[in-house]
Amino acid sequence: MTTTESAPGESGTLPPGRPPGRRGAVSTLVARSAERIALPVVWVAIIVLFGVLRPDTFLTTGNFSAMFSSQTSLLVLALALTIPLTAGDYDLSVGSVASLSAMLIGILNVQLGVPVVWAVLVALAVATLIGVANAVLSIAVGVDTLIVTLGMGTFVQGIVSWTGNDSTVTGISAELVRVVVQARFLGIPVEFWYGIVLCAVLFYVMEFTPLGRRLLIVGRGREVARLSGVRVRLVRGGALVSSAFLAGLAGVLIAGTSGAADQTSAPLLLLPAFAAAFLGATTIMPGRFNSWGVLVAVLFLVTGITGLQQLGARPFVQNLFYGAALIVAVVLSFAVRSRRRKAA
Amino acid sequence: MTTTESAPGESGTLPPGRPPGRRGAVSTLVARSAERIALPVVWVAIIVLFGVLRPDTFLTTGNFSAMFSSQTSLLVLALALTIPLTAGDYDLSVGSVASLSAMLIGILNVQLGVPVVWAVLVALAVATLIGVANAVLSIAVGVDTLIVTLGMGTFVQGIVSWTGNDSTVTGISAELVRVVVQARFLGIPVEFWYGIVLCAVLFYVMEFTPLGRRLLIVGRGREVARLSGVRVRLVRGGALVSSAFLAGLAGVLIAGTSGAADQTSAPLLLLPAFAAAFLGATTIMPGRFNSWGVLVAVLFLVTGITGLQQLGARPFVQNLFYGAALIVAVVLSFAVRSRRRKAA
Amino acid sequence: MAGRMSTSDGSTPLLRLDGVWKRFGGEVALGGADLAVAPGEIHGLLGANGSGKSTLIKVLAGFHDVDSGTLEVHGRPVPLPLSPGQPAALGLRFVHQDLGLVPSLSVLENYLLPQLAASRGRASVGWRHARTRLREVLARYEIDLDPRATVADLRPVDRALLAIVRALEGVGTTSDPGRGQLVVLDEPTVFLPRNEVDRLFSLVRRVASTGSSVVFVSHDLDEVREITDRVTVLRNGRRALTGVTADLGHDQLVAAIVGADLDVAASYRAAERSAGTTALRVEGLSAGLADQVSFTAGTGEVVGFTGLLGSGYEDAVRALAGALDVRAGTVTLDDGPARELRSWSPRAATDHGIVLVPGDRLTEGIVGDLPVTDNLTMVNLRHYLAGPWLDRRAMRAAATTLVERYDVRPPDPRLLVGQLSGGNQQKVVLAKWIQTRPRVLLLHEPTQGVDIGARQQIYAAVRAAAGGCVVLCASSDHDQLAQLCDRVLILHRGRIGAELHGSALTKARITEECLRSGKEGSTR
Amino acid sequence: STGAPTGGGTADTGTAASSLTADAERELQATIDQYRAVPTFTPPGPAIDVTSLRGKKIYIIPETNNVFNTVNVAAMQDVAQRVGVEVTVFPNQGNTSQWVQGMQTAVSQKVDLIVLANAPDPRALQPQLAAAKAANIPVVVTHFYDDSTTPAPNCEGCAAGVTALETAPFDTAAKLLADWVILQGKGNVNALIPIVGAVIPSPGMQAAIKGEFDKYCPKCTYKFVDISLADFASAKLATDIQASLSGDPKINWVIDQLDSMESATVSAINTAGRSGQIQIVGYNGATSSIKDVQSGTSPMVMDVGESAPWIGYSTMDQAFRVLLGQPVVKASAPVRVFDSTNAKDAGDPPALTQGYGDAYVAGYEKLWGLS
Ligand SMILES: Nc1ncnc2c1ncn2[C@@H]1O[C@H](COP(=O)(O)OP(=O)(O)OP(=O)(O)O)[C@@H](O)[C@H]1O
Ligand SMILES: Nc1ncnc2c1ncn2[C@@H]1O[C@H](COP(=O)(O)OP(=O)(O)OP(=O)(O)O)[C@@H](O)[C@H]1O
Ligand SMILES: [Mg+2]
Ligand SMILES: [Mg+2]
Repeated sequence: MTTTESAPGESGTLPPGRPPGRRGAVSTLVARSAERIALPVVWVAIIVLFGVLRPDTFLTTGNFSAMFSSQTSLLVLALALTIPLTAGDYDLSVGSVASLSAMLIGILNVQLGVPVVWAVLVALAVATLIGVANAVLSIAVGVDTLIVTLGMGTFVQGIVSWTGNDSTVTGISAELVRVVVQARFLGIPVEFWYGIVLCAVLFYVMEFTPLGRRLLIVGRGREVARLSGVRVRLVRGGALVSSAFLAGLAGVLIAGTSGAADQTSAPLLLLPAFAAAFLGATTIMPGRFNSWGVLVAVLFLVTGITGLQQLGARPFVQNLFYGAALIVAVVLSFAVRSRRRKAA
Repeated sequence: MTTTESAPGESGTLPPGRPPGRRGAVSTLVARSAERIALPVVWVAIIVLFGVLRPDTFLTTGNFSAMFSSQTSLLVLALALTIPLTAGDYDLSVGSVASLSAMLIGILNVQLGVPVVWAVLVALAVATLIGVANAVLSIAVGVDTLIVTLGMGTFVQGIVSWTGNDSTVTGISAELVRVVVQARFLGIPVEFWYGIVLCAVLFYVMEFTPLGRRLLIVGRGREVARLSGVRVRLVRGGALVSSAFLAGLAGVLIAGTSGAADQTSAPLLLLPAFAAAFLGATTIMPGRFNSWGVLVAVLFLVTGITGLQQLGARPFVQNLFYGAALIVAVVLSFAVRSRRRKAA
Repeated sequence: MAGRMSTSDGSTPLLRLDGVWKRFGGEVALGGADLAVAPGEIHGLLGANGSGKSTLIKVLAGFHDVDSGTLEVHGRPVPLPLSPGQPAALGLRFVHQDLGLVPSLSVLENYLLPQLAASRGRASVGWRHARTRLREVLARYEIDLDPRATVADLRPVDRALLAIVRALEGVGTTSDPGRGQLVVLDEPTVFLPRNEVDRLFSLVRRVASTGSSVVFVSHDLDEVREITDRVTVLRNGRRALTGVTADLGHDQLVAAIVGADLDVAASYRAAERSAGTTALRVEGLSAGLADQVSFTAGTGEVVGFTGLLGSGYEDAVRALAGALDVRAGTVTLDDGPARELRSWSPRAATDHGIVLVPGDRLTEGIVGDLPVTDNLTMVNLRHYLAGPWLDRRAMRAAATTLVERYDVRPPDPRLLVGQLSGGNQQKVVLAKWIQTRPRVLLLHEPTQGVDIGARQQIYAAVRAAAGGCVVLCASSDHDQLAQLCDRVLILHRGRIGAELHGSALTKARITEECLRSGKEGSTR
Repeated sequence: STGAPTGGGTADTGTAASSLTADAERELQATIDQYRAVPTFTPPGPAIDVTSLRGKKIYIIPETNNVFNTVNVAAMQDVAQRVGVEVTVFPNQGNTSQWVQGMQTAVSQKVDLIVLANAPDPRALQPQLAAAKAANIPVVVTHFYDDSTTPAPNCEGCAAGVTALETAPFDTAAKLLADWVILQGKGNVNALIPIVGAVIPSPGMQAAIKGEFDKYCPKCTYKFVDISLADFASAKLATDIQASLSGDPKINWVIDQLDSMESATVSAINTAGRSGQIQIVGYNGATSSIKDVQSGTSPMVMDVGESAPWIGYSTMDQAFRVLLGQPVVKASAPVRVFDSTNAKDAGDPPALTQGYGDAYVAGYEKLWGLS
């Protein structure tokens, strides 16, 4: 059947872990679960490490609540990416879409005095529309999603600086701020819990609904999917629309977290979001883009970076850490698998 | 035939123009050459347009020489991308590699007093080494090039701010500046001509050497290539090494143009470079990544942006122009082709 | 029996296809094919390779659009093409020839694939429950499979079993269970050992006894005669024969399948066995399904490899080209040293002049969206070097000559190969390799999907090439082997089971040997 | 004349007769001379006793990682250490979400004061500022508002929880840029002024520049080109500048709003083939730019510098006053004009810590009773 060399999530990209077969079932089971929990374990390990080195600053609820909640918009963007990635497509426009969504809320609510609820709804609607545009241009016309979403991202970025008049819009309604970041649960700003809920929902949809499975099937074997009566174009288009919608949601969180909408921050999240998505696909359910994996990846990255900061490491270490973490994790999980396959 | 949905350059991405068959040969020939020269024609058209609107400022040799030469580093980066793209791979690290190359020249030449020639050679060597690392990690281990080069790019960016101590290095040897930008030929800074030469070389390598043909065949049909005795891994690896080397060259030009190396500029060229590469694949030799096409694309984009600038358009218009140009061009060349195929 | 009775009178069939036309490019896959399946019957669908069986089935699956044709289910007309999911709703279940599995997904996911595809986003999937259910099912069929295993890691047999069980279990899970349903098995037995085949048959009978029908595609006449109530034979995309199996003799079926081809078929066999010295010696080759195959061949000789699908005959040939990993074996060319095949690669093979015309043309043979010229010249580019540069005019010229010599139509090397018809594509692949003057020319299903005219031209080309090299031809087309080969090795369970040559080398004998080895299998 | 390199290209500024009125030239010369001199220290307010501050906790969030901030923060750490105040720094890469994390961490750690060091945009941190205010944690914002800004909490975006400011002489710097160019250009000035319209000081700086040109050289021409914040210091910046340059072949000066625009400006001049005909002045005192001024061969001929450590001291002074409950003062650090006459004062190679004398060190120590 048609397999896609570099479509993400393909066995070519992320080979499915080899589950226990008849031979060496036990040892494989061990190896497999080892792989599942490798990243979480490393995460805990570095928490302990930093905890020992900086007990008074690092091991504080305040620190953790800050670490966790500050990454929610990145988490949501990464989650958005996992949907088209699972279906074998890319979406390079999520960063700009988030940016636009935040900016729209700012403009509507602050400059035009639209009630924040409506502002948010409009922002989400616009984001979704951009997703529809992506879907139509790429899937209907048949252009590679990478190109379309790249162009769309640039275009939308232009719209952001246009509407935003190239500057930061501040003073977004305190209500939004309250329901996004000021309200807390277990001492952590609510937006973090929104992220958790989103992870749970996505996990459920991906794992326990036919829709989620169709997405995966389309990503792994388009021909077979067609042969089995899956509406492939519909599924792929839907994935792009969903990712745009979630990107819009990320924009809402950005606006709510800082009570402002600026030009530059959201687009800068694009590559980190991809990194988080790919890193997340090496854990929990290795070989598949999965929301819990993304969550672990994001928390792992922010923990490492914060810890290094508190040890007084210079900022550039953050990039080194980011890049190295991604490469090492992916390469390792690959090596493990191929060794295991050979063994079989 | 099995087409790769999102491997670049695949028919899925850029359907090859249909060469004249027996039926409707003439009309097709016309349609085809129309497609070949569409972008160049539009380019000339906007030149005329801006010329009419701003005769005294736009239609000056100074303006053109500046427009043409100012984009050389972008051109070289885009050309670098076309190599792995032709082989069906991505390289997201070129931006950071260019950045590192420029920074190394700055540090070696300015801070350590190394003769600029040596500084340049070292920079190119390091860039090439990073390409080797990309090749080993992705092709040897088997990880998708997109992930590896994404991680590598982030990592290298870290190295740049490390070595560059987070600041701009200025005062790079005037010789470099002279041989890159101050020396002129036909009133245009030499670096532009370097770009032209590079285009010519790449064109010949791609079209008139076995290596170039193999690259193309590997990109379009890996299995066929393998069974025909092509060393697929070697070719793909070589492509990544070459793109890194050219990225290093782009860094040299950046350093030479401003006599300085800063932290941020080069990485920001990544997405525009991709846009230029994809846009270039819609012209001259539609359906293939080709160096002359990239040249036209880059000049088209800079002409549009400069013209709009001189008409007093606000900065955001540039992004709109960039994004729209990419989408419209690709979608059109697609529509044209599929209509034609139907006709056949 | 009920099934058989109901068909003699005109009672409404469960499914009726009429006048179905389907072209690929201009290649006619189905030329007015029709098929009627009565309720509760097991209906055999026969036909030579490329006669349109799978295409017909894929039309039923809603995979292919049709140029024309009508479909009735339970007497109710259903417009073609079927929309996605509609076949399932109509109670049609399939085991496709390529099995329709997603290799990188788990057994359980593949098992549930039809439901997942069909159900419109409703209700959640209870995996634990589903897994236990599948365990029960597999237990019922006495299949030892872990639902969590990845299909890519399964043996071919297990994959086939999975696909079959999926189809059979699907029965009765649709909208109106009262209605009889249809299970379509496209060559389901090729990967099955004889004892599995017997179990499959008992299952099939059980399904039929519930009033559902089964369409059974196979090249194995004995199987067909054993299990089916009626048969329909396709030839060149249209129905050549329909009848009650019991009333049809073996020869009648063969005649219907092969049609006139035999008569027109000139033999391309060398006048007398070329006394060419041994040019190729293969020892203990084990790769894929092939198991310790040893043989020799001489220059000018065309040696055929065949057997039932799954017997590994094609692996034995493809392995020599480095197309798949070799477990053991050596190859000796002329009086050169014996070379280990374990470290073999396509590169090594081509370096030693061993070249393959692959069966999977579309992914292994041609680069569809490159021009004929590039496809023809890709294997000996350095011949066109003028200084450092390639001489494109020379390449074009060489391509033009080849295109003319091999009668590729249209004779325009600038055409994209993907735009050529199947037969012409195959000619391009042949030309590409033969021009390199190989020492060993490996052919895998060299005329798959190629129509008669092109077929003869290809035979001629191969024969001409055989003058200077060894030709090994792996094919499941016995007619072709009979025409083309000096010698045919029949593999069985990966080992050479029989060898035919000279006067013994007839299509009938080949088929016979294949089937015999099949039965020996059952008795082992 | 001073400053301008003697490269042939500078003829039009060098030899052409001055078209400035005598008093204009005198006034300008006076101003420039004044700002060429090593800045003097004037105490921002009454002396304070910092001994009681021992053990207090200050949390510093710099805007991003660049060497200027590093030196500035280092100075603050140094001062704090001697006073016995605990300082925690939150280095970051200029991402709003990171500033948010920093603010949240600081508040959760119940520090005694937060410094937004030159300068995470307080407007993008409203909820966090409010949270700080609610936790009674004062916040000092440095180097974000001009000296002329109304003090907190009445400045833009301050209401939510900014306690005090350490302001910067943005407008003065802009004035000096214009003055120096007018003086050097002897009134034959056609200046291109790339400016990031989106940042707070820009309107003020624009007005200041306009004011000087109107006052001293009405027939000088100048053009502001709006740079999008996203393009700022990116390769696109070079394209923007270069487009305007080719738009007007008579441009002979570029006034960079910030030194980080210099390399892009130089590329633009080079590619436009106007090297030798166009000179650059800039603001911020980046060592790279001052080094070019020293070189005498670069188009960069003057830089209005400011002292990163001095800003650190003045920030800490303000912070101490806030912690002590003293009335806040007008805290600010001076600027100095570096041209060929005095650029060597910045050291070789130039350092951000040199070129401003050390009167301020002694001055503040005396003010705090440390000496
Ligand atoms: N999309 C296309 N573009 C250009 N030419 C085409 C296209 N499709 C078919 N052709 C040409 O039309 C002719 C008929 O094609 P078709 O596939 O019908 O051949 P065919 O009858 O199947 O021949 P064969 O028996 O060799 O398969 C071929 O020569 C082919 O080159
Ligand atoms: N997707 C396709 N594109 C082009 N031609 C096709 C395609 N599928 C089938 N064909 C052609 O249609 C004809 C019928 O193919 P089909 O697979 O139906 O034969 P079959 O009877 O199933 O043969 P086999 O017994 O080998 O399975 C063949 O000539 C084949 O080459
Ligand atoms: Mg045909
Ligand atoms: Mg078939």
